Amino acid sequence: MEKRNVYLDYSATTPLKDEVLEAMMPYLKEKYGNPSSIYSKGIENKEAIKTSRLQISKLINSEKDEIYFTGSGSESDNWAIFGTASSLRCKHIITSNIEHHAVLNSLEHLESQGYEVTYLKVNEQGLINPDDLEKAIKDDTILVTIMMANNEIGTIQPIKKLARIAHDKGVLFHCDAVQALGNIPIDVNKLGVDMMSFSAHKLYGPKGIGALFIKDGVEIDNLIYGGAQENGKRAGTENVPSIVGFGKASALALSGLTEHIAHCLELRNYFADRLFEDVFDTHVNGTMLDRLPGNLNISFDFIEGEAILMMLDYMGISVSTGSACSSSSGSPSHVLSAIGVPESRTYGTIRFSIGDFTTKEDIDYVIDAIKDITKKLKELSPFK
Amino acid sequence: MEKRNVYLDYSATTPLKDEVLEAMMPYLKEKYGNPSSIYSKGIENKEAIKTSRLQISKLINSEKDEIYFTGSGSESDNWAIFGTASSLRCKHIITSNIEHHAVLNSLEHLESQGYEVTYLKVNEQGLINPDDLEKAIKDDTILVTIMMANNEIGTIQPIKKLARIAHDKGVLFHCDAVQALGNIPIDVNKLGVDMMSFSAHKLYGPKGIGALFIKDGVEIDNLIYGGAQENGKRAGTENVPSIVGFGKASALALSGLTEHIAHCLELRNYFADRLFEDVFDTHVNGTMLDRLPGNLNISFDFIEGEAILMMLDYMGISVSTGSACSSSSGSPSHVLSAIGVPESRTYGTIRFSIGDFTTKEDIDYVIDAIKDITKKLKELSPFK
Amino acid sequence: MNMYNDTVMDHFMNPRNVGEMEDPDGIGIYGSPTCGDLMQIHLKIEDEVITDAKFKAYGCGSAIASSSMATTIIIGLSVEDALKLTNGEIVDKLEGLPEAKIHCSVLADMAIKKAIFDYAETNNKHYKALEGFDPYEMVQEEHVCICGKDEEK
Amino acid sequence: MNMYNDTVMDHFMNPRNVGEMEDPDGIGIYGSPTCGDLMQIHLKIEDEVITDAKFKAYGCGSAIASSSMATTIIIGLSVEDALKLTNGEIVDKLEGLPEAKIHCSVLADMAIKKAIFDYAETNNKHYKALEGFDPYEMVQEEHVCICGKDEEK
Ligand SMILES: Cc1ncc(COP(=O)(O)O)c(C=O)c1O
Ligand SMILES: Cc1ncc(COP(=O)(O)O)c(C=O)c1O
Repeated sequence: MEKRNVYLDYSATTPLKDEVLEAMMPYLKEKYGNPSSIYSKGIENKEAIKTSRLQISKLINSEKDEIYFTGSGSESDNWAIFGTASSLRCKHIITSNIEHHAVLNSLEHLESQGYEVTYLKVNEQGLINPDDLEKAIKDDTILVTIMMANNEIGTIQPIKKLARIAHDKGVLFHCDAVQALGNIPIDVNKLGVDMMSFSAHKLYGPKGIGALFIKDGVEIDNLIYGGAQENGKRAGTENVPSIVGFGKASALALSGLTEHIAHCLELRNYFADRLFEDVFDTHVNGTMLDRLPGNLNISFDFIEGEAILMMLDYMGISVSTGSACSSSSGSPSHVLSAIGVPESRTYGTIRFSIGDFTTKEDIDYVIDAIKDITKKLKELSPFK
Repeated sequence: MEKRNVYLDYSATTPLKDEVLEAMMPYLKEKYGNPSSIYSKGIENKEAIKTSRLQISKLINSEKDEIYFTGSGSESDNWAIFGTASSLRCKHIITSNIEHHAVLNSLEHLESQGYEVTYLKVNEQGLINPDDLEKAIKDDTILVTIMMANNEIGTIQPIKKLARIAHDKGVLFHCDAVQALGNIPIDVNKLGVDMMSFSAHKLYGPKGIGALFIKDGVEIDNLIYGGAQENGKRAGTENVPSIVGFGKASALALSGLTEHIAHCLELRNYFADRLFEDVFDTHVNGTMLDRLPGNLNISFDFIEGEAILMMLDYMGISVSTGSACSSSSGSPSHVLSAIGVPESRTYGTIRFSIGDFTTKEDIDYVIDAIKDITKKLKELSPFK
Repeated sequence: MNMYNDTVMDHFMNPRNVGEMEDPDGIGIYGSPTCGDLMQIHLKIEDEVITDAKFKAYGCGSAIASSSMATTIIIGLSVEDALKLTNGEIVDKLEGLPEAKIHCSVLADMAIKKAIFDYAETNNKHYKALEGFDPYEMVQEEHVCICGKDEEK
Repeated sequence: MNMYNDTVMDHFMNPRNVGEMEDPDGIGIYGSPTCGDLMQIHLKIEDEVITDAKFKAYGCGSAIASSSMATTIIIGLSVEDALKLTNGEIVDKLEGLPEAKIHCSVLADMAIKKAIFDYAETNNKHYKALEGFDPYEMVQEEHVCICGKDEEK
């Protein structure tokens, strides 16, 4: 078996598409003007930003001027939360127990400041029950923040229903759609969300550029104060090349969405079928129905995740351990715990995420590798 | 006279140096891994970030681990201010009246939350009197934030003295060195600052990447919570290509600093000499002594700045109007007001900023253009 | 790419009717240097028709261009028709101005009204369009001072 | 580039002395599946010398590599000398581990001590180095559970 480089960690980050880099290049070279400058070199860059805003807005069906660029998906999440919270001291916020840490740790900080936070539970499939949200809303609830697609298990929440429940009680609704953008259709109008977070590097765009959709009329405080960039709502000289790249990536995502979904679904399902046929003692985490097309989250019994990951890496294959354990906390994945995966099993969990450059040959190679590796690690394992 | 493209707005932003872009390219192409990933593709990017941190730390003589990457100079400023303020409610902060809006508007927000802010005045030369700081410090002062070099008039403050005064009274000292980095020597140890803000695009590095130096032992709250990046202090998938570019730009700045300063000083002084000889009714704003080597801020009597700027632009020349008037406020430059420039004159102010790619021929071309333009605009002017 | 379109740039770089007159029939000055722009207009009026107009302007590109354009529009118009000139019309003739610059065209419009007012006063004429027009009451503050300032960098 | 150096990778990919014994003289098990790692060691001891060692491990790369390395070190050592083995020594022999992984080498060290303790108990031996050693008292929690988890993305 010849060694192959197979990247199956598209949920962690994606390579830049050639067309995206191409679109960025002039802005990394001769078009270096500051977009706030009023001479030609500035104006042409201001126009480039406008174009990007338009491209992104088309992908989510918003108005162009409802898109605000940030430095990351995390910044977008923090902004939405702190920007809503800071104008109204010590109120109540609702979220889920499977959010990304950009949401959870922001809320934890607010709790330390006196805010109250309710964490909605998900079921074993990884889904929120809208009734739970209904019940959790109180008179002083100011924000509901629920992610669209989970980064570990890929499960997709019923955002439209949840947003409607929040709105019926006059509560703002924010949605972390960092994993969703470019992977499933998003229509902010139909969904009825007030704010939505995005990050370019999850859809074949550059790292270090994110966006927050803020519905026209929704007023939140700044996270970053200063110059008049982003309509005075987010200061800092604009990252023009990356903004242009984000726009191009969004345009490509929009025109290729059906194909992208079909491609990922086909390979993901092929992967799952072969895995369950050829490898024993595996379990899928999260529903297979409402799920990102490219995501597969698998627990292996009796063997440990990092060992699998490192052996796969040795064979040229890049995947994530499913357990998202930040070195500071030292605890196993809060997402896997939330859906009831036994702690011992969480350590044997791998997230495979498939993307546009994945091929059937890649999958075959990976399955063969997994067969070898699990055999080897089981021989090593003290469990019987 | 043949048309030439002359960029004299290096203080607004700089072009990427070829070597910087070259260093970034692999990270825009094949090296796209997420640095938080523990497989090879991730580890090599984590290493690249380490290298960059080291390169920057050498330029400012800090420890490598005292450098935290951010998304911009503005974010660094906001972080230093809000990160210090949030742990200690409604105290007193001292700054100057010529700071960048990233500082001023952050403080304005804190004022709206109940903080008290003292704005130290500068003299007509644009310099702070350290005695004024001494007098301003109160029992509940928690932070002094003073910029190193001003973005409009380029004047350089006596940071070492100011920091010592703050420390003698046990107050933290933050310094916005966005305009200074790469233009004058910086040694955070000798200066004795606790925090310092930087932005790569001011020293031939990429846009959308900044850094905050936080002295070991100084504890401030996060501005952006989430993943464990930047030692848990600034969440968000790292912008690897830009971080690498920032590092490379810092290495180049360090090795070329003496040359850079000599080059800018020579051309700046040549520019000033020719201007004062050939063009009447001009005034320099700010001291010519403690000043960024490439900065020249000139007020023209009887003619308006944007008209000068647009005519220069027409001739291929990029400069800024000196009056930094954000469209929201509508007021003339707070910096020029602070040094006592009469309001009517602030409107005729242009900032010329010289950099590594500026040549003597460029300056000659610009001087000739200014002669033509001022003549033309004076003919148009209703003032006698 | 430029902030201004070609027509604006043409009137800015090659302004028409620049200058002053020896014996103008009406003089209008509008704006203030502390606000960053000032516009002066001289009119020659014969038989209720504007036969000549000259301007001088201190201000941004769009202030200069709209003054230039305004003079070309009103030369040949009757005084009554000239009074009907709006800044919207000036902007249209210039084929548009950046949104933040629209108000700069008010300058030209106002200076012309003031010049006709001056003419009317000295010659004891009455124009319907000038009824209630008080040049000394015109609040400068409503003309926001953001002409031609770019942002902090 | 790899998180582990070549020596670690070699012991991880090609672990030495994997397995179990029919009749071990001492058995040591350390770790817990709910903590993400578990190490089992079997020892053959003749005339106070460790003549063979076999291990099985559930855990991250560095846990496996340090177990493998530890067995190669102790085979041939006297029991007294084997008891002197520290995890620092294992790490040194592996030519270093990433800082966050250092604690994973404790696993091997501890499992060996437990195996010798087991041998000592069944054979009524006493070793100075085992005085005060209580395998049931060893708090699992101090062995922080971060072996081999990468960060959230
Ligand atoms: C003195 C000063 N501080 C802060 C900033 C903000 O930097 P950035 O635009 O990278 O956010 C700038 C430049 O715009 C500056 O000149
Ligand atoms: C669901 C989710 N939210 C937020 C983020 C944060 O995005 P970024 O790393 O761009 O800050 C990520 C990815 O890391 C994510 O998967």
